[in-house]
Amino acid sequence: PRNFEDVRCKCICPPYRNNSGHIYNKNVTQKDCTCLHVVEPMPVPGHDVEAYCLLCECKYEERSSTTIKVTIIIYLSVVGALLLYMLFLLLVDPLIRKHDPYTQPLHNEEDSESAAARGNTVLERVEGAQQRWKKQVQEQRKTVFDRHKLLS
Amino acid sequence: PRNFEDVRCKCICPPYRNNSGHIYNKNVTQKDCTCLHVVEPMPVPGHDVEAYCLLCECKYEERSSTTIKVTIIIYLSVVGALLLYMLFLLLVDPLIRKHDPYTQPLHNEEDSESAAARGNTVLERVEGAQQRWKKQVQEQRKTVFDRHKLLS
Amino acid sequence: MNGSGPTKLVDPLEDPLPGVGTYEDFNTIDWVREKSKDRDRHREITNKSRQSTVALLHSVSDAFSGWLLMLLVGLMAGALAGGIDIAAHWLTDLKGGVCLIGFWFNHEHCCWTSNETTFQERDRCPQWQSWAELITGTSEGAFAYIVNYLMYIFWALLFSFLAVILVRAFAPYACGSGIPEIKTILSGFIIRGYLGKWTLIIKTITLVLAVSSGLSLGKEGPLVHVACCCANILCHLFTKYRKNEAKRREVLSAAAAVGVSVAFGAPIGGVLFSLEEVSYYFPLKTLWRSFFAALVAAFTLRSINPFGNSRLVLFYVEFHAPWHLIELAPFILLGIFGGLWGVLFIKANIAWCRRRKSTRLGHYPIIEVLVVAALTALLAYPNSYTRMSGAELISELFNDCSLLDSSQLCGYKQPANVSETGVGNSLADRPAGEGLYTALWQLALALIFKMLITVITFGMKVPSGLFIPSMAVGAIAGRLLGVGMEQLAYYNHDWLIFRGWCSPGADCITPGLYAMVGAAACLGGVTRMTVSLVVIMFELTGGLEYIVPLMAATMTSKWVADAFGREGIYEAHIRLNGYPFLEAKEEFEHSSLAVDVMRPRRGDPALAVLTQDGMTVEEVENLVENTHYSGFPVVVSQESQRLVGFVLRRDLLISIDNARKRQDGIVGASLVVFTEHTPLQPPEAPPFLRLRSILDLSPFTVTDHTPMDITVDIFRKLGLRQCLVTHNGRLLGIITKKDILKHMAQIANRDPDSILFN
Amino acid sequence: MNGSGPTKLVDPLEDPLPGVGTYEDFNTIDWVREKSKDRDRHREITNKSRQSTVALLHSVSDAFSGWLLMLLVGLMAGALAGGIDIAAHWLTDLKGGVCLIGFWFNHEHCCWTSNETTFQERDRCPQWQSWAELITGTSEGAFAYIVNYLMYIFWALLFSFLAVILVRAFAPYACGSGIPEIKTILSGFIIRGYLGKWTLIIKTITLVLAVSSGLSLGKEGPLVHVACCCANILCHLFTKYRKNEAKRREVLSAAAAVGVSVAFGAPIGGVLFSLEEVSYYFPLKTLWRSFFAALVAAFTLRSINPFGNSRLVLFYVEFHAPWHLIELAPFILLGIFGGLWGVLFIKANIAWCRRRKSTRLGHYPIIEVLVVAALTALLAYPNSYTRMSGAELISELFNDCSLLDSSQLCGYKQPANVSETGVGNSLADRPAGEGLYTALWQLALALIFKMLITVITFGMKVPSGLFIPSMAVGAIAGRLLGVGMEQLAYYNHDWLIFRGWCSPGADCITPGLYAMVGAAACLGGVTRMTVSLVVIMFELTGGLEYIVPLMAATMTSKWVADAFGREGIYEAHIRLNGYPFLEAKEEFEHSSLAVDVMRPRRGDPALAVLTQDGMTVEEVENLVENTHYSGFPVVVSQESQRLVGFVLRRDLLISIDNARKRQDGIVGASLVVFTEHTPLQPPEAPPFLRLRSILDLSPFTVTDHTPMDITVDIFRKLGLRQCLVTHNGRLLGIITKKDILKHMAQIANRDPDSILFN
Repeated sequence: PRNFEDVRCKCICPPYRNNSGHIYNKNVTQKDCTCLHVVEPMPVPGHDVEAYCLLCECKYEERSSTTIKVTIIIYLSVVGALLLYMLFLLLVDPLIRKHDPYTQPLHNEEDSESAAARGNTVLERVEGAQQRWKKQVQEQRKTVFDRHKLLS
Repeated sequence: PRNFEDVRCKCICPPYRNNSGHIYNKNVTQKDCTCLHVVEPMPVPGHDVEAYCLLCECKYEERSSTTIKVTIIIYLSVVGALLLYMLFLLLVDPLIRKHDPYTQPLHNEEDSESAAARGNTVLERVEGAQQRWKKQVQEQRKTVFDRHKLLS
Repeated sequence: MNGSGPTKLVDPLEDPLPGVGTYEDFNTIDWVREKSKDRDRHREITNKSRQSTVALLHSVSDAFSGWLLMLLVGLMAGALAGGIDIAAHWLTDLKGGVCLIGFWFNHEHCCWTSNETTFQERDRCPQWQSWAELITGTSEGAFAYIVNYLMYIFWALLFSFLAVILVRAFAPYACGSGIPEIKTILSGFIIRGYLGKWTLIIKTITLVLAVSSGLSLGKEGPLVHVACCCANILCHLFTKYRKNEAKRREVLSAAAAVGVSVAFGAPIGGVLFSLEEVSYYFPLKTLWRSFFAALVAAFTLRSINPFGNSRLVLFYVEFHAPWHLIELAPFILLGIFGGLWGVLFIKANIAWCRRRKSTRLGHYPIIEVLVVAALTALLAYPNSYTRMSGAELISELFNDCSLLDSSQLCGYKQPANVSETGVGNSLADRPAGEGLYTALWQLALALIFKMLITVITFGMKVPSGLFIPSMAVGAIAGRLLGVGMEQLAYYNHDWLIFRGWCSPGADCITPGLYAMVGAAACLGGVTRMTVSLVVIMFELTGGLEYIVPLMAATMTSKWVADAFGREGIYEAHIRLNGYPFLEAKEEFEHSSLAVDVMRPRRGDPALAVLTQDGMTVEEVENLVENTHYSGFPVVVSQESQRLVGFVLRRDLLISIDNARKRQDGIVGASLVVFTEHTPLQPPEAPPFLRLRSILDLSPFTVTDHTPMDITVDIFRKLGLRQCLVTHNGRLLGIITKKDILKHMAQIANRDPDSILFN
Repeated sequence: MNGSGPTKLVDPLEDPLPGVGTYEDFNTIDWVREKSKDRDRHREITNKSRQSTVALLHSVSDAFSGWLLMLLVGLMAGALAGGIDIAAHWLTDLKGGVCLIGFWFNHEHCCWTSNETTFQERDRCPQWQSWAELITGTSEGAFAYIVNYLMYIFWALLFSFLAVILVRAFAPYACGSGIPEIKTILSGFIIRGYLGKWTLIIKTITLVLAVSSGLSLGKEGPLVHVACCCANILCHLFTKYRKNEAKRREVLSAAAAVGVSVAFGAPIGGVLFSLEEVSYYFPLKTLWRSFFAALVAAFTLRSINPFGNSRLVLFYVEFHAPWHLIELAPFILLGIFGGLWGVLFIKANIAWCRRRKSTRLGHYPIIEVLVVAALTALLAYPNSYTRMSGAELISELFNDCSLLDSSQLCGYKQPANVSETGVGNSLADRPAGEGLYTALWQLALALIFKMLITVITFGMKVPSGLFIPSMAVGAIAGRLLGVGMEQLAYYNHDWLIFRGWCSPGADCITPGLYAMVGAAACLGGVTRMTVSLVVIMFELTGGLEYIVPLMAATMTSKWVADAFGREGIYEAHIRLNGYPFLEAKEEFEHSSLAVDVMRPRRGDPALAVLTQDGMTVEEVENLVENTHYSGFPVVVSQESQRLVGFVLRRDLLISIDNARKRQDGIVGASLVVFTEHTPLQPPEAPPFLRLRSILDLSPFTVTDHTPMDITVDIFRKLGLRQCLVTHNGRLLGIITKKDILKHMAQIANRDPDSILFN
C-alpha cells in the first residue's frame, strides 16, 4: 500500500458569503494542517482569508490501510475456511464413515482430555479430538436449538 | 453590597511585539466578554488587532460578594462565641458551682437521653444537658489527650 | 476446605486422585472450597520460596502471573474488537456498493483521500461504486434504486444466513448476547464450552455478519462474551487460574470490564459495569486489575484506530453547550419514556422468547432469522435513518448541528447573513427548515420500526447485543423532543420559562444533548444499569457538565421501570432460562425459616447420611446409587445424628472406584472409615477403606430457627453450594442453592421446577 | 435474629425493653442482627401498607427517606465545604495583609475588580494592604519585610493556638484526619460522640484555623469526617436510620464519598474512594446513592462558587498536551520516588506518633502545636513556595506555562520574536531563564522542608489532612523532574530518544503533567489508593489521555511501597491505636485452625455456658458477675453441651433487672427458662423467668477443624461479632472478633493486647 495515502488533512469550510461550503483534503504533515496551507485555491480575497479560515475546521487524521487490508483478508479467509469445513462435514464426512454420533454420552472435559492421550499416531489423535469436538457441538446444538434449555 | 461588582471580564494579553503583557478587567455582560470589547485602549494599530486579540484570553467570571461577607461574618461570630463560652467555662463556671465532675461515670447516650427528661423546668433541663455534655467532653479529653487511646 | 487438617495428609498442589475436587457440567462451584484450595496453594508456594532461588522465582512469577494475564486479555480483546470494528464497517458498506481502488476499503476509507467529495454529499466519490452503478452503469433513476434495494436485501439475507448457519454448525453457544449466561457463570455456575475456542471464533465471525446484515442489534453485549472467551482461553496458560474455578472467575469478571471498555471506549465505565452488573463474589479485589486490563484494551483499540479518527467508538461526541435547570423537566420526561419503553420491551421480548421456547416457532431458527432479516431489510432501506447502521444513526443523532454540518437533521433555515463577529461555528437562531421537517418524519417512522423489530430480533440464534438498538430508540425520541423544544423556544422567546436564558441570538437548546439523555434513559430502562451507565455516557462525551441531566434521566427511568417490574432484561432472561442465579441486589423479603426450606420436608423419608465408621463399602454404594444427591453428611452414629463432616458424591464415587481397582483387599464388605484414628481391626475382616481425606470437616451449618433472609445472605456472601441445618446440635436436614432458588420461585408464584441444574 | 421465631412474640418495630439490642461505647456491632432487624422492620411496614392508605404513604415515604437523606447530606456537606473554602482562603490571606474595601475579602477578591493589577504582579492592587504597609506605611525594604515576617508568625501562632485550644476545650475527637477512625466505625465499631454535633462544629471551625495557620496539612481528610458528621446528625431525622446501626453505616459510607467529592470536585472518584478505601460491608448497595449524594454535594459547592471561577478545587487544571510513550520512564521513576516517600513517611510518622503516645511528648499537645507552627512559619516565610498554601502551591506546579503566565516557574528565556502564525499561546522552544533557575532552587528547598515538617505535623491535636502535603511533595518532585527533562530535551534534540517527537519548535514535554503524575505517585505511596486515586486525578484534569501515565506511576508507587510494608498510612494508624479493624483487602495467610484460636484454650477453665432450663436467676447473676464476657451460649444441658442459642450479657442483665423490678414473684430462686414450651411448674416454686425472647436462636457456628482463613472470611463477609465452635455437634468454644485480631497480631509478632475493645 502506498504509505502517503495514510495521512490526510481535511478542512471543512462552511458556506461563507457567496461561497458554498467546501471540503478540502490534502496530504500534508500534522504541522502544516492549517487552513492556510490546505485550502487551495483560496476562494475569498486576501482580506477575508482570516475570517474565512476562522470558520473552517481542519483535522489531521491518520489511518493504516495495511491494517484494514490485512484484517479484511484474514476475515474473509476464516469465513471461507469455515464454510468449506462445514460443507466437508455436511457432505463428505458422512460418506466416509457411518456411525451414530449420538450413542456415546458426552464426557466431561477432563475425561476427554485424558482420553486424548489414547490415540497412537498423530492422525488418530486428531481424529479423536475431532470426534469429541463434534460430539460436544451436537450436545450444544441439542441444548440450545432443540431443547431450548440455554440461551433462548 | 454593590451588585455590579460581582461580575467581571478579565482579559490577559501576553507580551506582543513591543507591548508588554497587560491585564484588562471590565464589568460587562457575558456576551460582550471578548477581547474587542474589553481591551481599551487597544495598544496595537488596527491591522494588528485581530492577531493581538487571538493571543489574549478573556474569561467571564462571577462571584457572590454577599456569600463571602456572610460566610466570613458567621465564621468570625461562631469563633468569637466559642471563645467567650470557653472563657466562661474556664473562669466563671467554677466559681458558680463547686463539685467534682469526675465522680459520676459517663452514661451512655440512651441513658443520658432518658435522664434528660428528669429536669422539670426548661432551665434545669438545659443545665442537665450541659452537665452531661461537659462530662462527655471530659471523657473524650481523657481518652484522646491523656490516655492516648484514640486518635494518636 | 478439603479435610487436610493439621496432619497435612494431602499435598494441596497435586490432587490425590484425578477428578476429586472437579465439577460436572451444569453444576455450581463451591466458592469456599475453591478459595481455600487457592490459599493452600499460595501458602505452599510461599513456604517453598524460602528454600531455594528457583522456588523464589517461581513464587514471584506466580504473584505477577495475574498481571501478565490481565495484560494479555487486554491486548487480545482490544485487537479482536478492532478487527470486529473494521470488518463490520466494511461488510455493512458492502451492502451498498464496493470500492474500486481496493475492495477492502469501506465507503469512508474509499473516499478518504478523494478530493471529489462535496460539502453536501460528503461520502460521494467516484472510487466508490454502488451496485447499481456497477450493474446498470447509472446511479440515478428508479431502476438503479430498485437494483440497490434488491442488492441490499440480498446481502442482508446472505449475511444473516451465514451467521445463523455458522452458529448452528460450529458453536451453538455463540448465539445471543451472552451477558445473562456470563452473569450466571460468574455467580459460580459451570457451562462447559461456553467460553471455549470455538465459541470465540464463531462469535467473532458471526457477530460481524449479524451486525452487517442490518438486523436491529449491536455488538456491545457480545463483545463482553468475546472478552470473557479470551480470558478463559488465556487462563489455560497459567496453572494458578487453570485449576481454580474461583480464581478464573476473578479473571472473567475483569474481562467483562474489558468488553465494555472496548465496546464504548470507556474503561472506568467498564469497570463499574462489571462491578454493578455482572460480578458476583469479589467486587473489590479485582477492581484494580480490571481497571488495568480495561485500559490496556482501550489503548490497543486506539492504536488499531479502526475508525481512522483516533476515537474508540463511532458515536463519540464532544460538545460543551451549557444546559439550563429548566431543561431537567424534558430530561425527566425522557426518563419516563425510557422507563416505560424498558418495561414494555422486556415484557414483549420475554413473551416472544417464551413463545420461541415453547411453541413450534423455536423449531425453525434459521428460517426465523431469514424472515426477520428480510423484513428488516425490506422496511429499513427506504428510510435513510434505518438504512444506516445503528451506531451511525446514534452518531448522527448525538451530533450537534454546526455550520459545518450538512446532514438533513441540520436543515435549518439559514440566516440571511452569517454574523462575522460570531464566535466559532455554532448556529445561533435556528428555525427549522424543509430538510429538518422531512428528517423528523423519517425519524418518527424509524422510532416505531426500531421499537417493534428489536423485540423480535433480540434472542434469535445469532450473536445479538441490545445496547445499540436501545440507545437508538432513546436517541431518536430524545432528538425529536430536543428539536421540538428548540423550535418551541425559537418561536416563543418571550414565554416565562424561556425568558432570561433563551434570548434571541443565544444558542439555548442542544438537540444532541437530548438525544444523548434519551439514549441513556432507554438503555437504563432496559438494563437497569445506573452508575455504570452514567459513567459510560460521561466517558463518551468527555464532559462532566452533563452528569446531572444523564443522572436525572437514568434515575427516573429506573424508578419508573422498577415500578412495573424489578428485573432488567438480563435478569428476565436468566429467569426465563431458569439459570441458578442468586440475585445479589434483591433482598429476600419473606419471613420463612431455614426449617421451612430444608430437605427432608416433614413427611419425607429421613435424610440420607453416612456414619463415620459403621458402614461397609457395599452399603455406601447402595446408598449413593439409590439417591441422586450430590453430597452426603457424615454423622457420628444414626442415633445421635451428631455431625462430623460432609462428603461429595463425586469424590466418594471416584475414591471408592479407585480403591476397588488399586487398593488391595477392598471388597464390598470392607468398612468405610471417616475417623481420624482407625479403630482396631478385627483379625479376619477385610481392610478398612479410609476416606477422611475426601471428607469436608468444616461444613457450614445453620440452626433450624435461622431466618431465611440470613441464610440467603450467607449463601450469597460466601458462595455456598449447600448448608446443613441443625437443631440443638443434631443434624436435621440440608439446604442447597437449588432449594433456595425453588423456594424463592415458589414465593414469587413461579414454577419451582424451571430451575436448571444438573 | 432476635428470637422472634414463627410465634412472633415481639413486635420488631418497638423493642420490648429500652436498651435491649443496643450497644455500649467502644463495642462492635453485630451486622447480621442489625440487618435482620431492618428486614423485620421493612416487612412490617410492607405488610401494614396493604391495610390503609396512611400506612401506604408511610411505606412510600420510608422507601424514599434514603434518597431524601442523601440529598440533605449532599446539600449540607457541600455548603459546609464551600464555607470552609471561603473562610480558609480569607484567613490564609489575613496572614499577609488585609483588604481595605471590606475586611471580608481575601487577597484575590480584594483585587477582583481592580484595574491596577499588572501583568507581572497579578495580585497587587492598592485596595489590599500588607501589614507592613498598614503599620509602617511602606511595602519595600528590610524593615517592612521583617514586619511582615513577624506578623506572619504571629498570625500562624494565633491560628494554631486557637485551633488546638478549641479542640481541647470542646471536642477532642475533632483532631486528626479522621479517616482511620471512620474506617473503623464503618467496619462496625462504635465510638459515641465521634460523629456528633460538637465534633462537627469544632472540626469545621478549627479546620479552617489549622489550614490557615500555614501548617503543612490539608483539608481533604477532615472534610470526609465533616461529611460523615453531617450524615450522622441528619440520620437522627429518620427512624429507619436512627435506630439501626447497620443502615446508618450505609449512609456514612456514602458520606465518605461526599467528603472526597467536595474535597477534590470529583464525584466519581469520591464514590470509588469510599468503595476502595473506607467502606466495609456493603459496597454495591449504596453505590448509586453515594453517587447521587456526591453529585448533589459537588453541585452545591459549585453554586457557592468559593473560588469565583466555577471550579470546585483550586488546583483544577485543563491541559491537553500530548505525551510520548518514552516519557513513561520518568513517570515510573516518579512512581518509585512516590513509593519510597510513602514508605519512609509512614515509618517516620508512625515512629513519631508512637513516641507521642508513649513518651512525655504526648503530655504537651498545645505546646507541641505551637512549636511546630512557629517552626513552620519561621522556615516557610522566606521561601515563596512554602509561604503560599499547599493548594496554591499545587495549583502553581500543575499549571503549564503559556505565554499568558508570568510566574517565576515560567521564567523561560523569551524567544526573539513570537511567531505570528503560532497556534494559541503555547511556548514552543523553552530554554530555562534566570527566573526558572531560582524557582528550581527554591522548589528543592521547599521539597526537603515539606518532607520533614509533614512527618511531625500529621497526628498533632488539630484537624489535619494528609492529601495536600503528600501531593505537594510529589508535585514539587515531579515539576523538578519535568523541567529537567524539558531542558534535557531542549539542549539535546538530536539524542535518539528525543528524535522524532521532540523536534525543534515542537512542544514536547509538559512539566505540569510531571507534577501531576508526581502528586499522584506520592499520594498513592502514602495512602495506597489505586483506582480511586487515578479517577480523582482524572477528574481533576478532565482529560482521559493522562490515565496511562497516572496509572503507571500509581501502580509503580504501590508496588514499590508494598515491597517494604503492606500498610497504608490509615491502616498503620489503625494498628497504632489498636482499633478492632479486620482488614478486608488482606488475605489471612496462616494455616491455623479454629480450634487454635477459640477460647477456652487448652488448660483454661471450661466455657461459661447457661443451660436452657436448669439455672436459677441467682446462678445466672453470679455467672454474669464473675465473668466479663459479652455473651453466653445456652446449651441443652451441661453434660451434652448441645447448643441451643446465644444470649448477650447486656440483654440478659437488662431483662433480669427489669423482671426483678416489674414482674411479680421473680426472686433469686426463680428458674430461668429459655425453652419454647415452659416445663410444668411445681406448685410452690417461684414463677419461671422466661427469656426466650432475648435468645438468639441462630448463632453462627463453625467446626473446630475449620481453617482460620475461612473463619476470617466469614467474619469479614458477614460482619460477625462472635462465632461458636463445635466438634461433632458439641459446643467446644467461642471465637470473637477480638480473638481473631489478637491471633493476627500474634502471627505478625505484635503485642496482642494492644487491641482496643470495651
